[in-house]
Amino acid sequence: MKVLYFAWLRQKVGRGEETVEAPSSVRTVGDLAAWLGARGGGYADAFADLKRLRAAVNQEYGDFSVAVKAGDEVAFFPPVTGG
Amino acid sequence: MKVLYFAWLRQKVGRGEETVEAPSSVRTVGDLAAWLGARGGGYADAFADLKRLRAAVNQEYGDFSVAVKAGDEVAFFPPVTGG
Amino acid sequence: MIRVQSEDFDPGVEIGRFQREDVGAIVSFTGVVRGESHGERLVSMTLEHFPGMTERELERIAVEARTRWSLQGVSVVHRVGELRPGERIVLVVTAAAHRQAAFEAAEFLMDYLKTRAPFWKRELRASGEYWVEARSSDDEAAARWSR
Amino acid sequence: MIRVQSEDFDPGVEIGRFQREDVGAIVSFTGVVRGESHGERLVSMTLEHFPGMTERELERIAVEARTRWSLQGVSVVHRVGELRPGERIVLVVTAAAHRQAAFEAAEFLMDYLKTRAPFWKRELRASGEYWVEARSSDDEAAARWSR
Repeated sequence: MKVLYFAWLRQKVGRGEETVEAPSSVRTVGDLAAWLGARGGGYADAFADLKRLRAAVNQEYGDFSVAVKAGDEVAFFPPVTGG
Repeated sequence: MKVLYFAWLRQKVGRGEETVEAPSSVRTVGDLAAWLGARGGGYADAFADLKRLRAAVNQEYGDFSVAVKAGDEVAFFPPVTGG
Repeated sequence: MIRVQSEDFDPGVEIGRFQREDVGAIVSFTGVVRGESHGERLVSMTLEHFPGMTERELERIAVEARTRWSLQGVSVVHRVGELRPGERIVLVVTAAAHRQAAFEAAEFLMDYLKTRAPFWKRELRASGEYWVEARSSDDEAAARWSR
Repeated sequence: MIRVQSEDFDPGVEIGRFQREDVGAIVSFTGVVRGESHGERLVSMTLEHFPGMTERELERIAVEARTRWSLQGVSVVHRVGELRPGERIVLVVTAAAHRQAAFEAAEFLMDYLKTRAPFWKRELRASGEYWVEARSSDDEAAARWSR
């Protein structure tokens, strides 16, 4: 699946997007966040506090219990601050 | 004193302003309205229903109990409809 | 800045006056003459006012807004004379550090202007000339600010 | 009309699009970059967004406003990229037959935009770079519309 990072998550992870092959145990947004955080380094830093993060699956906001599957586009970002 | 008329009052009275010498019995805006209405014709028509009128003395809104004296400028008009 | 004039005005220019680094939020209200009234075609609308008192009342309304909200600027422009459907009739612009003050003050200014500023509208419709009647909904809108 | 762009916009032009005979009231909100943040001089502000999702969310917010109020038009323009103090950042314009709908819809659009549209602000201040934190007051402002 495709993973996107915005704002300080993008800076910590060091990239804006990537394609990942998640194991079959990654069934939700929360599973994906935990799996990415386990990579350590910038990922561990970016995903250290999930309460500070928001997510969107295929450009729809979703909480961390939302299911993800191969082919989905999952975005992680901090709470929005436009306007 | 100077009397001003606006909107349909002006049309009914037939003029926008005039200087009047009111008798000493005219002590309030209401007295003045009654005295003007007693002139008959367009004045009677303009002052027929005081509930439909508003007044200002020296460019300050005032109800019909407000005192008037020689030298004052008294305006009569319908409720405002700007904006 | 308060202006009563027969000439048209440019909302963009008036908004632009407040575009400064200490202003975060600018709200404008532009009133336009509608082409229909009481189910009839409106030919034109003529605005009469009370010169002198109009400006005083508008100034007073603007001062009242500035005492109620923290504002960086207030503009009110109101046209008088004969206007056609689609023409601009009134403009209120408020500038503040934050959006809530700018929004609330603009609504307040319009509500108070409608019930306090000595303007009178006469409509020329297909069936004749009519003075516009004051609306109780405008009084109610203004009354909510004194709660 | 929804636009996300790096170029500046002209509030007067956007307001002018809605100046029609069926529109009585046009409300605009213009957001401007302020020159101070957290007591420090702001050097610049950079806006990042989520291309595609941003437009979808803004469209959704506009549709929601049109279902809640009787509107003749809605425009939202939001800039992205690097902006300096005093520059315009966001514009919302609403057009309606009557002023209350136009005012309320414009406030609603701003409140929802602040909490739903995927934009992120990074400030360059004298002491360094900072991502702007979401404000609970914005969440509260948005929440009042679901009461």
